[in-house]
Amino acid sequence: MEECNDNISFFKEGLRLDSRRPDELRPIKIEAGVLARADGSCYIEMGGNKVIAAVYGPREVHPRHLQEVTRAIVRYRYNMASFSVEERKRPGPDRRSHEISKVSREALEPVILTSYFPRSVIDVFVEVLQADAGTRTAGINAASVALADAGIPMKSMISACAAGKVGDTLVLDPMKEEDNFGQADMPVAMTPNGDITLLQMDGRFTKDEFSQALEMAMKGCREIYELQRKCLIGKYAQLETEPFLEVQVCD
Amino acid sequence: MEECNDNISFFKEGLRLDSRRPDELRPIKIEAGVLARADGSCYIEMGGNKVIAAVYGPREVHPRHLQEVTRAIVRYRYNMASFSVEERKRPGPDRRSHEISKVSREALEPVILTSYFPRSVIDVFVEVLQADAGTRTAGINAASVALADAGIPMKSMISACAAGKVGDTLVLDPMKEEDNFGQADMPVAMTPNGDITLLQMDGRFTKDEFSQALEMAMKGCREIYELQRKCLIGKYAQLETEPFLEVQVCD
Amino acid sequence: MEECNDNISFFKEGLRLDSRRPDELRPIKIEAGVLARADGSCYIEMGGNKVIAAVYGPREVHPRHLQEVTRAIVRYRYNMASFSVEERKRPGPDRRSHEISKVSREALEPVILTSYFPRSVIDVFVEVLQADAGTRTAGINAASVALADAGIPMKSMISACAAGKVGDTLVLDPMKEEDNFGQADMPVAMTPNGDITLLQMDGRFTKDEFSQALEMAMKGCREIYELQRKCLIGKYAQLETEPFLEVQVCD
Amino acid sequence: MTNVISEIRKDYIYNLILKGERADGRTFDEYRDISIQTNLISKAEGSALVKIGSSQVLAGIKMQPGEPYPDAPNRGVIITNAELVPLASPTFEPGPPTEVGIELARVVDRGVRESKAVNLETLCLVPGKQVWIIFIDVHILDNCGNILDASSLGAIAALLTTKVPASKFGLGEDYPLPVNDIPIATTAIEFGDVVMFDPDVDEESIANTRLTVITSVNGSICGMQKSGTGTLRTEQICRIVDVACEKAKEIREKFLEV
Amino acid sequence: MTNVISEIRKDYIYNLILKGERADGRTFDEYRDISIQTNLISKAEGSALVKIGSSQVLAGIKMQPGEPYPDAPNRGVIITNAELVPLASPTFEPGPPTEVGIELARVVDRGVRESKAVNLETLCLVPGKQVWIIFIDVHILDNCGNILDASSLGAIAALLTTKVPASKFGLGEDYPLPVNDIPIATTAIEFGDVVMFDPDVDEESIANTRLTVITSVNGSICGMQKSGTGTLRTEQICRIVDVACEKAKEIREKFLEV
Amino acid sequence: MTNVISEIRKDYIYNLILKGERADGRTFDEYRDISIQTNLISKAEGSALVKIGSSQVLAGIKMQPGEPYPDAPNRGVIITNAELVPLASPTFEPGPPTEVGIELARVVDRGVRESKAVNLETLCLVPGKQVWIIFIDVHILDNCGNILDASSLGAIAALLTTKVPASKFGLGEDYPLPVNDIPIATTAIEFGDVVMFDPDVDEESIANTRLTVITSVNGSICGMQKSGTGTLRTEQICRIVDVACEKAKEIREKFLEV
Repeated sequence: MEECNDNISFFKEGLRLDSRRPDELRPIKIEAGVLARADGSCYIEMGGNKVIAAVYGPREVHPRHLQEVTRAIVRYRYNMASFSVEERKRPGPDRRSHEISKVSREALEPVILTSYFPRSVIDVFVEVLQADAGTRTAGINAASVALADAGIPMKSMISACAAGKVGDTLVLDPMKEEDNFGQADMPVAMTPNGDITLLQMDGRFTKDEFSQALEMAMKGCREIYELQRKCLIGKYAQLETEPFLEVQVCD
Repeated sequence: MEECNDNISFFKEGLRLDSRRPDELRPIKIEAGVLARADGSCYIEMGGNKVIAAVYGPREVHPRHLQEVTRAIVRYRYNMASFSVEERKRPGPDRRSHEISKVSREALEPVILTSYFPRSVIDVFVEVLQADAGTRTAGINAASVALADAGIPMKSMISACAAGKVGDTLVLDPMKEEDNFGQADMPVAMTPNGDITLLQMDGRFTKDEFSQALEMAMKGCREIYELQRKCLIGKYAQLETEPFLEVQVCD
Repeated sequence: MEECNDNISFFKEGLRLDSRRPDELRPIKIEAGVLARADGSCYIEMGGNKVIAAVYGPREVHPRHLQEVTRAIVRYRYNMASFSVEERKRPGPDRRSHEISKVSREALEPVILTSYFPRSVIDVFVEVLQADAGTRTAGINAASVALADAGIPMKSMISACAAGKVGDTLVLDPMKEEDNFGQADMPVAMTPNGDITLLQMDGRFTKDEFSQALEMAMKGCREIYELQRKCLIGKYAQLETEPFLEVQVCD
Repeated sequence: MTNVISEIRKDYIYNLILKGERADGRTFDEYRDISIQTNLISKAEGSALVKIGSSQVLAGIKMQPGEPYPDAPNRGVIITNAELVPLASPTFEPGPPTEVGIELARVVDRGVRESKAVNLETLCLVPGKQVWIIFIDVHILDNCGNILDASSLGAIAALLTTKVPASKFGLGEDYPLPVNDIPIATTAIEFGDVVMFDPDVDEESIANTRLTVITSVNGSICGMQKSGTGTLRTEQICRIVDVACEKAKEIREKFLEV
Repeated sequence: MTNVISEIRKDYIYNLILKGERADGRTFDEYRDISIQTNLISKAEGSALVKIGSSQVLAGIKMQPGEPYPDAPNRGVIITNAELVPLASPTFEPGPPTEVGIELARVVDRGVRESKAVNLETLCLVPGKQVWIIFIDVHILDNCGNILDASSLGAIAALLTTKVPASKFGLGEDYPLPVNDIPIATTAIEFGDVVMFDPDVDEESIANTRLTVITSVNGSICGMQKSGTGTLRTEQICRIVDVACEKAKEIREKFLEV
Repeated sequence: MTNVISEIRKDYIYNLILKGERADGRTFDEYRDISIQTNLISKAEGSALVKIGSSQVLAGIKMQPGEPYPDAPNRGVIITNAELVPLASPTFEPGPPTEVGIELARVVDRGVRESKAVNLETLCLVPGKQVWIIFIDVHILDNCGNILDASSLGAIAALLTTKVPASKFGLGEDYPLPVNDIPIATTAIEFGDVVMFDPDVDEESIANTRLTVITSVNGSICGMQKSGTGTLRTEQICRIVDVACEKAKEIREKFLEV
């Protein structure tokens, strides 16, 4: 939370600057299987965010000493294109992207059946092509679909979304202005049945606000889950007669 | 090609600023076997360039995973001494030297009989001690002699030389001023029988100019080849009764 | 020796700025076994220096290719905390700390019985928490005690101490002001029986001054040895009935 | 932060937990002894050695004038760094900060920043040109578990004793850095249905999931971080938040002693 | 850029070539479908997504005022970078640019620079002090072969849509970046006596030698780069140059559609 | 600096030593032939190629105006760097400087600095703002042992031929860099009771301990460095210092020839 500027009005007649209700997500577009080389991939737009995810694996681990005897390791690399932000970003990972890579991996790993693939690696690569607040949650949403697209066995999907506070009001899925000048931001990821796999917060919440914000974020995740599901059904419905998604993607 | 300054006169009575004809090489000095530790070595002066090359190998590959089962790998490291240029260069490789290392390796690899030495490496190290335009071609010429000096079996020598354009005239082996203020530069490397193993160009050539420049560069390469040959004969004539160079260096 | 400022008076009535005699050490405090995780550890204060050393090992070597078949390798990492000096130091090793790590390792390695532990590594980590001239010798003193505390078999202890020259007078164990504005500094490390294992010098000594300074530094080392000894006896006397230190630490 | 402990020890700890016990006899909500010593490092503008049980962390503050960020021209700068030096644990290796060290530093930083413990506006020297830069450097000395809470405590304790070194830079007299809040990080781990605070290094090694909650003086939450490859249910999260608020109050009282 | 394809597939491709055919039915001189979409990235000053067959490359332009090079005090600066991110190919690895990525970026840079597509003199703001810096960042998204031609196309297409962000820096109104040329890179590979344009990733993997020719609007050559460990004969080079000039003309017409 | 030589060769050298001999017939105090060629590199402000036996080292000096260190605002800056490039030895590897290379550069630097061979006060251009920076770059070309003495010789020989490039920076006419001393490094190795000067690469590989003594014109000692994992007794040290002073005088006479 960089700054809380009281002169900014975040609401007009109860609606946000982009005409959303406080508990409304930005428009979302999800497309699976957008890359030819990757084993699985997904392109997502969440408001102004444009993010692409690719999955490679299970495949051999290099260097060898990273191998785990009983399970696949999961690697997650969150990366921003230099031109994805207002001020050009130097290429390569910085401290922020290292942290996001870690918590995003930990958001997905709980549902990946890594024990099926001992000694191997499942690589998840997320490239942010345009950033507009919420790139980590957009990346996790895309990565989850890309994992399914790659046929990686999972206990369930993971859906992610943030809740925030601006002008003392809780809002779902903050955009850039709300993130920059807001009072709190809390990205959350979860399984369809409500197990939390990502939880970060900065800013200021009372305990009550926290509970409400968590509930709001979880509601957002549920809505996103339906879109992820539709995207995968849309892609595989024609291909498969068995209810693929029921078995493999939802638990 | 940094800039084309029309006010500069590159010729005086048909000769260049250093009194060369347009198709004339700068003075060249080649000496083989100048280093005690290396398996093969060569010192070359081409005009103001002073370059030294060393060859180590065939030897064991570290790290192991770089090994090739059916052939030797070739590594080439082009490096400039900090004091070799007008403005002190920071030690260590930069993007330019990485590119030069790659194309130089690819200029030599076609003639090295790598299949003789599976799982091993042939290391070529080139140090630019003084730079005056044309260091990559000087390096390749020295490296080629150093490979022969190290007894590495080769199908043939490689000779290298650039052609350029200054004041709308094609010139062989441009020196620093011609390179900085010229209109085009094209380094070429080739075998004695005319197979091109290096070809780079920047600046502006019409198709006709390109053909003529290529022919001019190839003529330069042939002249350099004679000097490389003489250098090696000079060194080995006393040592060997068999016509070593005929067999091993020329194909 | 940064600068020799003749206007500075280093002595007042024969005593130094901190009231020491020329051949007097600064107050020293040594405590062994201060860390729970390390196999051996030691905290030392020498004047304003606060230094902590930890020893891990003998343990497995990673990466493997560093293994020695006939002996343990010894690694030594000297590191300064960012806040240990006047101007904040950037985290991580610089050229100075690399050199200190090398000479400190070479100061200790002569007495470590590395042949007892082939293919393994003994790691010595030294963290400078506060610096006040003489951190390398403080680090070696602490490391030596930490090695004993870790039960690493040694031929003897190592004790270290510097002699310097300020205002044309030889002084033992120079503090920061004497180091910054003095004429010479010479850190020395040695075994209790006078074998020198560290010797560095910068500044200016005549040959006579050198001999006297070496003698002075060795006297300092002997005093420090007694303190190291007492520290270890203090720690182990209760624990062990055999005269542990007599056997293992002194030769 | 994973540690190699033998399978046998893991089983032992796990079985204890099933019985509602911990190896060192604590209750699940109980912290180990906490001690805070300040101003040990005279070369630093502020410093604090924090011990939680056998874990030891030394935090040091350095300040110097420097350029503000272009997007906050009138505000001081805080740079937080954590060194997980190999002295502190057999699993720490020399080299640039790992993911674990970066996360730790960023969570510590978040606590200081989001609690607004330091009013950055007061650190402006020449608007748009020169501001105070505060370097918070956390040096981990002995990792016996829960170094995040210790580091967070160390950072704020060191800030509380910091003297702004104005005279050194010809900027007037030194003065104590004004600090407006005392953010406290409290960390719990989870396995099965059990939630356990202030894990030691063995407990950390068997837990899948960790949740850190940072609270400020007025009881509000100013930072959270889940880490690890497990999941948390909302009731677990809420319980951790509740206990964290209580614990933070207790720990904050430590500062009255300092 | 080497790719692991099975020996069987290699043989298949090689045998096709002997029959004068390619796996996807193209002639040897034929390019795959090319598409160019511009201005997809609103945060960039200019951008273009280029597809050649299944290969996808996204180029973005950022501009900001900065210092000129000392030896060219009155000229803008172009900095070209290519990211061969591991998302794009199983053979790309995370980390600093490899030799292959550096070469690609430098050849793209050479095309823009040597064609004088951007007049650097017009990018001077305060002579000797401040000039516009143009960052050309090429992000490879899907490497199905010939990403060099795609990257080169992406760079010039993005430049053609670039708005100089003068207002953002208080330097007047934004205006379109003047672009004077459209350099086109065309790449061919060689094996045996065969020369084949726009190789896909399998074809690349069996070729020893590659030659890229960059031509400008007036038909002149402004850049060349041979790569790979094979050799080329002069007749082959001249034939590649001839076809490259033709192909470049066809591709340049794409820009009229954009 | 360790070198893989066969056990047989090691034994051979060791047995020779027991007989009081060296493989190349020298006495224990004898140096190999030393040659110094200066001004080979016209792009450098000063340069020297030093050969000691087959060891070859090229030192180059570059100078440029730059900022002084804050704690020495009126003094020039010397930056010494050594490149142990893989061309020079089968045991040198590409990459950033190793411990061995760093130590070598720092000992060479110490000789120049502590002898006060260059009066840094005379290198101040604008007090507190601008001073001359002297870069001493030592490029090892052929490591046949004792490259430290060769590097130290190269550095001072190059400095002695350095022209301050004032005109290039609009700072008046070029002039020779004033040099006030000729520090000479002399290195001996030890094994058993034997002390041997100017070791070749085989001798280095069997010695445990090395001592370098740097002396200045007036006979005083201005630098020392013990390296290696052995020990030295005070009598050995004193003997090395005595011989070093003599040898340095002989070597210094070389400079009259240059």
